[in-house]
Amino acid sequence: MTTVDKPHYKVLGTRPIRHDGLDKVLGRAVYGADIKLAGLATGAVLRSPHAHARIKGIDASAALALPGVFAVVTGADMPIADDQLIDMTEEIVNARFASMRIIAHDKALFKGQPVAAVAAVDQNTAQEACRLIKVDYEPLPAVFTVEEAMAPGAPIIHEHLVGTHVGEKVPHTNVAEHTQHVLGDPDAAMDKADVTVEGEFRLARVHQGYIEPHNATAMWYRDGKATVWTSTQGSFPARNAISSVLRMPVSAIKVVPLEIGGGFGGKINIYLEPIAILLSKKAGRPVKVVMDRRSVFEATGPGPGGVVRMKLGADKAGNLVAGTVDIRFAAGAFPGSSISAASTCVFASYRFPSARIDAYDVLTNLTKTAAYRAPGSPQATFATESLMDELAHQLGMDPVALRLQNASKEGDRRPDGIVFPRIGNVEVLEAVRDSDHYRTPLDRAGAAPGHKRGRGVATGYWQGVGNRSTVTLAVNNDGTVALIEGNTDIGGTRASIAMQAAEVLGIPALDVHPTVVDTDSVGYTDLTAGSRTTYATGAAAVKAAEQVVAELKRRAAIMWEVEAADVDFAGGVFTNRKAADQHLSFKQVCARLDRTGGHVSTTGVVNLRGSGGGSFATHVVDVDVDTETGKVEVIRYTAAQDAGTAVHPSYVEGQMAGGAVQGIGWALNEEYYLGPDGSVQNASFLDYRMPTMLDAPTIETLIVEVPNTMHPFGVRGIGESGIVPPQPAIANAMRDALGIRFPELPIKPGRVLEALDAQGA
Amino acid sequence: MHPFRYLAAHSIDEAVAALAQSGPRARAMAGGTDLLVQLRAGRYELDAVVDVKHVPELTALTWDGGALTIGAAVPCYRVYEDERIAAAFPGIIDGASIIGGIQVQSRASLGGNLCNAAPSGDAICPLIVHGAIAHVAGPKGKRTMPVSQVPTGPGRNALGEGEFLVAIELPAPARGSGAAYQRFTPRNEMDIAVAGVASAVNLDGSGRIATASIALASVGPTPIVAAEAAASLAGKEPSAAAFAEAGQIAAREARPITDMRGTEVQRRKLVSVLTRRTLEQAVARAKGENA
Amino acid sequence: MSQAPVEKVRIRCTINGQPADFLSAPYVSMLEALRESAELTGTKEGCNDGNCGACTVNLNGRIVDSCLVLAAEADGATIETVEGMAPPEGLHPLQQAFLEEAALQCGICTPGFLVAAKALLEREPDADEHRIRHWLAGNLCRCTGYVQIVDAVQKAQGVLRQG
Amino acid sequence: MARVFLPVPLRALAGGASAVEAPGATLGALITALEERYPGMADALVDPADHGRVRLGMVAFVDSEQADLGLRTPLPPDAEVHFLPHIAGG
Repeated sequence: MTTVDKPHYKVLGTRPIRHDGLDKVLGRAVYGADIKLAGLATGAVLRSPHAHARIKGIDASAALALPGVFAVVTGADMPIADDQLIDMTEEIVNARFASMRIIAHDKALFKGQPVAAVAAVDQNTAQEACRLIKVDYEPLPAVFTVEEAMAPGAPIIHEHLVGTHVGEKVPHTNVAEHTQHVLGDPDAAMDKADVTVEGEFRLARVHQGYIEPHNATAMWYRDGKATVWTSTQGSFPARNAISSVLRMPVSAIKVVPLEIGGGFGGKINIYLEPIAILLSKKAGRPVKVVMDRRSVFEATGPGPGGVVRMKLGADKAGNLVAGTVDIRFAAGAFPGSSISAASTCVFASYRFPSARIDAYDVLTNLTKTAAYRAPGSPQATFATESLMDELAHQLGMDPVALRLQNASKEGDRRPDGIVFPRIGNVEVLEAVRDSDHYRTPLDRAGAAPGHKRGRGVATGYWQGVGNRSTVTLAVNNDGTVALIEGNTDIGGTRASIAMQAAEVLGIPALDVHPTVVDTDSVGYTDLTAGSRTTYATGAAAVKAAEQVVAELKRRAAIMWEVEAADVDFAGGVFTNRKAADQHLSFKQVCARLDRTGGHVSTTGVVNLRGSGGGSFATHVVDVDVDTETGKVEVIRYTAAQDAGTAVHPSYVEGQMAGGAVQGIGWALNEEYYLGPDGSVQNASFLDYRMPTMLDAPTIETLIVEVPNTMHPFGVRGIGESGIVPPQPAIANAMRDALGIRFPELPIKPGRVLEALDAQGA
Repeated sequence: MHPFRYLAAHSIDEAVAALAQSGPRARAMAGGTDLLVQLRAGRYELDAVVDVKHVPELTALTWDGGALTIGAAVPCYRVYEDERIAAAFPGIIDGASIIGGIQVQSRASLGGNLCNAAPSGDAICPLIVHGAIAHVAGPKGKRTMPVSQVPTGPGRNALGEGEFLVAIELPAPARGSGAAYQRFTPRNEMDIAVAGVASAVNLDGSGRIATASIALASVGPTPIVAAEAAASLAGKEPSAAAFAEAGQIAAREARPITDMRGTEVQRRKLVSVLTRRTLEQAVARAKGENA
Repeated sequence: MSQAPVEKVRIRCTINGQPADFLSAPYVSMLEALRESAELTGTKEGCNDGNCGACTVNLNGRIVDSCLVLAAEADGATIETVEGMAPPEGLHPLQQAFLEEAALQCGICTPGFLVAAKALLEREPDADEHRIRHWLAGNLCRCTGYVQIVDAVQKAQGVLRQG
Repeated sequence: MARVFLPVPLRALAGGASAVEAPGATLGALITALEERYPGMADALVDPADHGRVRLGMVAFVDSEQADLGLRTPLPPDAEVHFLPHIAGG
């Protein structure tokens, strides 16, 4: 670990067993699909077989006549919502589009879009009933790529949508938005550059690939209220969205977040929740709906693909002078494809005296994209880091040295205008430069006959977010503390939040008992996303714990018959300033709560303004390429990242390794392979080739700690940056191995063979 | 999924009767690892499945001299964990040990892989080059056919209504013979062959290739017997040049398409490479080398 | 669809050492029967087509994807799920090692990994890292990058070796 | 005086300038002052139907930190103010 100015912590930096771990290794943890309710019916969803079609009629009479069927819902049961922006924390969603997406109305806009749903006595009956629903479709021409969607005369997906193109309102377009950031005069600076590099980079859609399919179980009550049990990354944002599309007050909806089997951004949006509520309302009983794997691929929100064109200019000494980029993401059938975050991150790793960033949010007849781990940053950064590598080649510089020379640091201005606070970009690059991996020359001669080896480096950035969180602490008279929070725990955040409270209280991590509760049981809490949970909800826990300490000082004062101001607290021990030999442990004060004024409960509420600068990651990778088959093996991999303060190092390392392997899959094999009709041809875990244990290398991790000035313990959110560097790092290693630049993802074996052919020709 | 009945047969006669009684909308099920997936995906409907895993002939491994009969429902693990099979029929082991993961190998059988008739079926090409014979039972009695004739198209086989595969017979390997199967997949496990090649050779007393057999997976609607490539080796000294030439011929005999798993060009190249590599391995095995 | 409804079949088997006796539609998977009829929801559905291993159970001594087995086939069988892994007191060394090594993040794949890894260590106590990775390749994890899972299996291996 | 960095679409309202200066003790007062100098600015930044909040989908930053009190966010002397699109996270 590289650590900068780190205070001594008792709990932070240790590796306790996570609080929810026991239930999870015993198979007792209740995930979304595990919920049981009396009289529970099962739902199934009928989905559009067409990518674009007018729906002329739906006849569900045969389905309703099937024994065991309780209810059928269609778009008619969920009228299209009015234009209204829903605050989903980090994403702003138009309720009208959300309601159009969740179930088709007059038009189906992508293959796999829900058209109707059935509640029945069991899964098989519900599915069979779906097959009995007759839908009269009139297929329409469809567009699937950025180029098709932006071509003159392209079929328009939303006739009434008015695009915003750099402030101008443009009707009759598939470009929902074109944004622009300009810093300085990039064209003039580029003209004066000694060296320029440019390229066009193409990206396929990729899926988060969480193992647990989406699910929702709902109970509608006759008083107009509803409870939804679901796997979500944000129960409160989900409640907002359900409220908007079903026109129910938020207070009428209780979202109960169950354990969640992965998300990576894909379980922010709602899909099945409103459908389950409507089915329950009609069926008069609770209804559970679980998505099948094909539908998860076809009809949830993958990360966008698209095209990124970029040019970088530098002087002879290797100082960047200008960067321009044109980012076009295929959003799918509704606006919102992470172009704003892509714009923020694309040039954030370096000091650019001048830059221009154009970004286009382009509609296509595919399922709407969603956030996917550092949304937009990997796609845009693939271009930046590939070209930084080219620049290093042109200048004859070491790729880490070039990055260090240009690395952004405190006080530098990003092209979107924001000035960085204290960040760890330089320290992370230095950690890689000094790593055993980078200092050990690649054993090129060790490659088997017909194999070639190469090494690549890349840096990635995710800015993270802050926002709102609430944590309630209730002190027990045995000296333990119940911690109530609203963030679903996707990767150990019960532990990382509880540890921060424990640090303040001076008690062991396992003496804080965290529970994730529903939307009626804790104050508003934003998503488990945006690398915010350990950072922001942790800050709320710190705030609540500080209030506990203040109150317990008063209680100790009562016990000693002194003023509260006379009580000191440190390391879990209260001390009487008036009598230095008088000490009380946390437990001792808690044991007397009843006789010093009753039980103690506090609530910490935060609304953090930003993330404190975000987290940088740099990876170095060695690859071995079989030039006869095009197969790429990752033979060594090191990931370095700034964690601010690593709360639970094992889970920091886990995030780093997990992000790296997800990025390796993205780099080498993962893609939406579309048929000519817009169908996802590889919509299974067999053909959407995520890395297995035999494909993944051991990931060596280097935690760098440059404390975050916006968090009481210096914590940074670390969940996302780690998926940004792998793709360009591997592309750069391929360039090193073969002398070939791969500007398109994935770098799959067929593509490698073609490129080798072209090189030989 | 269309509701179906489950019938467990305990003898060949019971299985024949159960299939006959249920008509064309019934099928025999061994491991079920393909059947259940296809039924769930709605690829076809059945009114009954007949579980043949309790029929003794279908779950037996029977040696007769050097010849081996593998019951159609014997799961892959029983094949590849058998040291005698590994010694006599290494090419079969190569295929059996890469179908799915460990979980699937507990269930999936070579017979099921053959009847499923996927062009990518990893068991089929090794069976072909080992000269395997399919034993079939049905309402009209029993019959045999070369394994190479079982697949008739993607997902289609030569079995008639009410027929099912009983066993696969592997003739005793000749002295000086060796075989190997390799496939190319982007992932290292849990994947479908982009292309696969099985090769078998018989070496004569002087170490020359007397005969060879080559079969190609995933590069046509059915496994392809690369007869010309095999013929090009007859009488030759095993050599890199001869193997490379056979690979090029095999690549011409392939009839690949471009799909989500790979491109036509890529597949032809892979056939060429894998033919060479499997021939090298088969010859090494024929010479008794550990390859 | 006009045919008479398919009748349920009776299944008598042993699950986690306990006798079980229930009715199931014959076309229902063992996964669905375990979760719905036997109320053992520790076994998870990830793909329902045998490609993720989340539903791994031990059936008559071999690990299988329970989504690819019919419940009807379980008649007379011995089944072990994640719920049957821990001894009456404490945890199985694999469960303990998964906790200590942070080998789970979201935890949805964990039951499948545990059941599969247990079968490996019982058969091959000395399996090396490559063999561990090979044996567990049928189990997908999207969170951890697998490093800590391998660490946990190796740690449990050490504990088991010492008896 | 605060220094206001204008997003590209608003620069036309200020004669093409990428940054302008305006007085104001709070974000609200600053926007009023901008509107006086560059008509149309308030409408672009504030949603009149939503209690005069900064438009959803846009975030104001004061000295590189998100303005959490909306239009009442106090501005230090010589503050730097940015208006940026909302960011989505995974």
